[in-house]
Amino acid sequence: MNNVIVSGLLLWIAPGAFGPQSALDPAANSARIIAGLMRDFTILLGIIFLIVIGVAVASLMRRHRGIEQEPLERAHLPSPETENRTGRIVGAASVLTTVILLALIAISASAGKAISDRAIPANALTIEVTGNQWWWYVRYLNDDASQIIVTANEIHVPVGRPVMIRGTSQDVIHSFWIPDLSGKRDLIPSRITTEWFQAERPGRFRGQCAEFCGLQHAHMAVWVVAEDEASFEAWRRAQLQDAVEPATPSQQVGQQVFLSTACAMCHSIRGTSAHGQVAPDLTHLASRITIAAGTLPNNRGNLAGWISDPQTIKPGNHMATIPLRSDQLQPLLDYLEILR
Amino acid sequence: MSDTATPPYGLTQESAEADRAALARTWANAKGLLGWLSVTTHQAIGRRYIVTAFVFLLLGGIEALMMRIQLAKPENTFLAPARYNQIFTMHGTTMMFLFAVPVMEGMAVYLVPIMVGTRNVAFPRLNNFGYWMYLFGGIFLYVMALTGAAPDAGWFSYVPLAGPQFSTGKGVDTWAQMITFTEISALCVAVEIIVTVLRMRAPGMSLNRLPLYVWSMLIQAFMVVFAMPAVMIASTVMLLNDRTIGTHFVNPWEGGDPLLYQHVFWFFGHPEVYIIFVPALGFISAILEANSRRSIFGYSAVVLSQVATGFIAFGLWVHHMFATGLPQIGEAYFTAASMMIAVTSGVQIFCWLATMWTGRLRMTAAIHFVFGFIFIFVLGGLTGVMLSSVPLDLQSHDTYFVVAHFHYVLIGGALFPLFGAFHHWFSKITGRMIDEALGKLSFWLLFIGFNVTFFPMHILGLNGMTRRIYTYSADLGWGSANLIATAGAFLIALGGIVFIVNALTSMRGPVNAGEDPWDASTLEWAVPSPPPNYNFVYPPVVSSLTPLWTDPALRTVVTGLRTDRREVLVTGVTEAEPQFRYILPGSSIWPFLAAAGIMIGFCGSVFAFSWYFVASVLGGIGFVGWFWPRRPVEVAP
Amino acid sequence: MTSARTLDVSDLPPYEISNRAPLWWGQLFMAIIEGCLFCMLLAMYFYARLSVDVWPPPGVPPLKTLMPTLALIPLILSAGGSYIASEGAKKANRRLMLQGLCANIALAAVFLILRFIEWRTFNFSWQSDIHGTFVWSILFLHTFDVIADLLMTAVLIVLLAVGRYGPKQRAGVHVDSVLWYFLVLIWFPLYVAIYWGPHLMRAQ
Amino acid sequence: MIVYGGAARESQLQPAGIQTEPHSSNPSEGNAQDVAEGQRLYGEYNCSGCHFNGGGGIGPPLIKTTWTYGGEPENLFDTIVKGRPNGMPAWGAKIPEYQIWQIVTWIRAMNKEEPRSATPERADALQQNSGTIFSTPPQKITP
Repeated sequence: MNNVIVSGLLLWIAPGAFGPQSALDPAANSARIIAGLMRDFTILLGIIFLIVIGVAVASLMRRHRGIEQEPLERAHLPSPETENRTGRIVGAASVLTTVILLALIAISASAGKAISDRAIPANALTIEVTGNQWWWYVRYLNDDASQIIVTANEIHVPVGRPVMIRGTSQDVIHSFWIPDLSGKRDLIPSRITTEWFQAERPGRFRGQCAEFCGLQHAHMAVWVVAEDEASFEAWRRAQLQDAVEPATPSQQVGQQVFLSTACAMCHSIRGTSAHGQVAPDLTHLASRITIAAGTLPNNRGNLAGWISDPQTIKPGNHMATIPLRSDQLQPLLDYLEILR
Repeated sequence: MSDTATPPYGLTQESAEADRAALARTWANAKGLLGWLSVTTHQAIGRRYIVTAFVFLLLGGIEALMMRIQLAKPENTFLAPARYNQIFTMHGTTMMFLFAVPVMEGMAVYLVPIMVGTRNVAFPRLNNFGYWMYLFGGIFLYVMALTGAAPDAGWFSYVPLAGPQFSTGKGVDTWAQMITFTEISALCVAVEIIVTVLRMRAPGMSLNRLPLYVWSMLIQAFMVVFAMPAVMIASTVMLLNDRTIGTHFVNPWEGGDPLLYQHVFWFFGHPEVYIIFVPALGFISAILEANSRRSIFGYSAVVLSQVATGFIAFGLWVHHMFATGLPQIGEAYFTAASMMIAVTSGVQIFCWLATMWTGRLRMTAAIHFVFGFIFIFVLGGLTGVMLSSVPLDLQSHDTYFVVAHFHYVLIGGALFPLFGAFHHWFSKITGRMIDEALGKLSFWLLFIGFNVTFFPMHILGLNGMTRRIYTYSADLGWGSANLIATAGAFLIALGGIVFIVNALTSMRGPVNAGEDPWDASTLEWAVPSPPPNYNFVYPPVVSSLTPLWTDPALRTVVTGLRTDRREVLVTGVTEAEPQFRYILPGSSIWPFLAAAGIMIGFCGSVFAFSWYFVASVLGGIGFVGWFWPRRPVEVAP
Repeated sequence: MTSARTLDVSDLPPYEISNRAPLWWGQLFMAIIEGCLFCMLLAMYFYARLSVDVWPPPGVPPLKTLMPTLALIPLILSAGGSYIASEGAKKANRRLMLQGLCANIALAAVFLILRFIEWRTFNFSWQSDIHGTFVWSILFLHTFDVIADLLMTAVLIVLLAVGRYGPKQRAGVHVDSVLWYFLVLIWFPLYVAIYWGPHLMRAQ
Repeated sequence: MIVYGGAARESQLQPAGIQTEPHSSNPSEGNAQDVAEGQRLYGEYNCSGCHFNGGGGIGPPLIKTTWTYGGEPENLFDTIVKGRPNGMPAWGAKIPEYQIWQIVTWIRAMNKEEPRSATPERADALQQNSGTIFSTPPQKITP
């Protein structure tokens, strides 16, 4: 109910439907608390704004209503009574402002405590996110090494279970931010920063890098899929498997093209000899919603366009342009499409 | 009515006329190009600061329009990513370092000496040197930018992106060295303003009779003195040395820390925005006092609030870094400090509202801009209170909500008062009245254009649009709001053009503004418009807070200052009792030569560290020539 | 002609060489600006020191304290020379001014020589690591300020020797002491931090 | 003209075949962007795995004056494309040509043969560390 008020308040100005990436449409506890706080702040400060503007406009209009004001020409000061009365009003207004601000500090601190790092529950699912220049390296940490999942640019979280994001960066400062789920946290090369949230309803939520990180800062998105426990478990078990073996001859040629050209230099597909760590892990590429860090939806056409000329889609990104003949590209696409 | 028409009591007409002729000769600027380069009168240098800063405002505005065109629709290809990053960095750097601070200094260099009743700033040649350093800095940035070395890491250039490994080429070095130029000029003006206001006031102008605008400039000058060294370290000692001689201030793998750069930069960064904002408070006080026919309500409350703003401004820089995961207790303190500074602004707004309520307002163009200030700045201040709360900042940091906030407080808080000041003091600076109708038209264009541009950005920010992205995909729903913002940006540009046309056409009229068209209260309205180089034939003796209202004829004046050399009166700090006379130097080419020498060295130091020694040697020669004694050396008492 | 209406200041002196002179205030604020610079450097030094476990980093022995401690003596004495010069400036006594300034420049030169000798014993450069960066930056900036001030003092000596000086140049001699006192005073916290810091902080 | 493979050799058999186009010029010469890309690729393609940061280890050092197979850009390009005996693999099929030129430019920058304005003064990496440029930085856990 309350975020309808928030959106109502703000939306009548610019009628934009909530995109998949909006802080006004919370889907997790952190974002919900912050949206509520935003509603309280907006209402309270909006009232103050209207009062101040009302007084300002009234004093401008008062001049026209011809009220006989006190003669100012000689003393340039109103009568002492007016001064004292105005003094009391200004004093009261200042004290009221201070009280309101102290109240705002209090509710802000209480909301902050609820979502702060110290409130991270012990049984949180820990995900390590490492920012690279213009893509996200995601690793699901687990005490049992065989359960560790390595993926990129897409995170699946179970609804109802707390999730902790441990972030760092490999090169410059990035900032991990999913508006629907929680506030942003900078990823800084020499530090590990943490934040947490607990999804409250399933859905697909888009997030974007929020700290300027170079040429393709605009195309560094991450998708978070919140789903119920069962489907999350299914997804997790699928991610643990190695890559599917190529069945048809075209897929086998595709795998050979992948391993013999520059693809294997940077990317890794578990189950094959490609183990490059400097680019996203492609073992389950076909299961992802988007490719190139949220730039293009994941379908064959986009994959072909992206592989043949990445510089046109994301100018300046670090993927090499490899001259592939069509008899190499089609089999490669066939092979990449089976990597569920 | 003042010192031109009837000579002060007891002095004959002829002696006043003789003194004026002698003063005109002594204070005349040297002729020719050499004379133009070596001028040291504060009116000429003040005008140059304002005109140069206005040119940079137009350049920044063009860059803003290019950004808005690129963001008008999703997946737009007007600007490539590399070009867009350069444009938004140049926009931010130009507006903050090359327009906002210098124009406030220019107005101060022009107005403060007249308002405190003296003839020039304390160190005239340092004033000349400061202007040239500022001009050379601006030219250096734009020449390097147009020849391919434009900075592209943002106006605060966070490391490691701006570091040696991830920002190739000379762009970020240019940005770092340009800051050295503009901050040296800011420090020069700040020291001059402090010494002028504290040591060279008219007799009788004790501290509680100082005009509110002069109080604002004094507080701003102190903030500049304490804030600028921090950016000197952040830009030159840390970033430039890291990039050119391989020090490890911010290299995370060698013990350095990127957050150290952020702390040092924002320790300067937040006082910087108050350095831009506090002079605007002075403009508002001056305009309101003249046009509401009464002295500002709560003089001491306004002054104490501005002093408090000056102090608290140094205590809240970490609210720029809430998202970096700092310890909780630190964030709580900075939330409280960031909110408390709203109290000081609130008190001043209440005092101005009380002045407007109990005064009799004249609806001049300047008052329109004051109303625009109140509307836009209060809204920006309230979003600032929202941003100072840690949870809200985590959702809106580095998004278009923040872009909307700081444009509201910077354009609303500094540009609108500045345009109000242009309309208020245009008659004083040029001697001609600016057209009021065109002034009000430019106000309404700017006001409506501003709100149409920047209010939708609040919604865009909350809908997830992050800062500094050169494009966005269509399915995110940001297209319509961005189109509205681009339309508003062109409306602002139109308002700017109307103001320029208004200023230029008004310049062509006859010089008939007279000394005091607004019947205002402070001393700058007691000198002819445009004021001669020596301002007062006989500096006034002040007996009240509003000298021209309580003693219009300024009957008590100071006599005895020699007219055959440039002399001013040095007075006490608190009660301004005359202490001794002080001889000011005339025109001198040496500050220009020193500035040129240092410029050559600093531009070279971007390419090789050894050029700092060239800067030291050439600058040293310039300074030695600067204070080398002229004949006659001995001063007749 | 009633004097109440006009305030005649023609009998006031045309200059004053004391701490009431505007030039003195200008030099004071120059010292405040430099002070902010060095205090910020000091704060950064401690920030870096507390964010690293081992200080100075392995492979770099803590700086030897003998040479800088010796160098303190000429530095403090040079402040004395500067004081004599400023007193001489007030009394317009050329000989006293020349003696003070020459003592100042000589002792400061001794201080610098001791520092350059010490620099040769450093086995790290500003490119080696964070410790080297800070030590070299602080030392270089302080040395650059000291040399700049010495050059100004040298020019004043030349003016006094040539005899081409007036009240403005005497004021120059007087205010020059402000910046020198500052350079001497600011060196103490820097000295303690750089040379004694590693020993003191290792104690915990 | 430097005689290719100037060292005295008994047989005419050139390792890895005769160099075909000896004088193709380096398109990335003096380009700061390409030097930075070359530095990144030098680490990502694990050249530092054998040559370390130019000092040599498993592979020969790359900061030197006497080059066995010639130190000119085209010689370096040819060495990388065709590989050399005793362990240098042939990267011709594995790395696109424009990236090989970038790596060649970085090697020349390590030897101070690129203009100073194009060469970054230092890398964001441990100075003494001879490992890959992307060694994970020392982690400081804040909470």
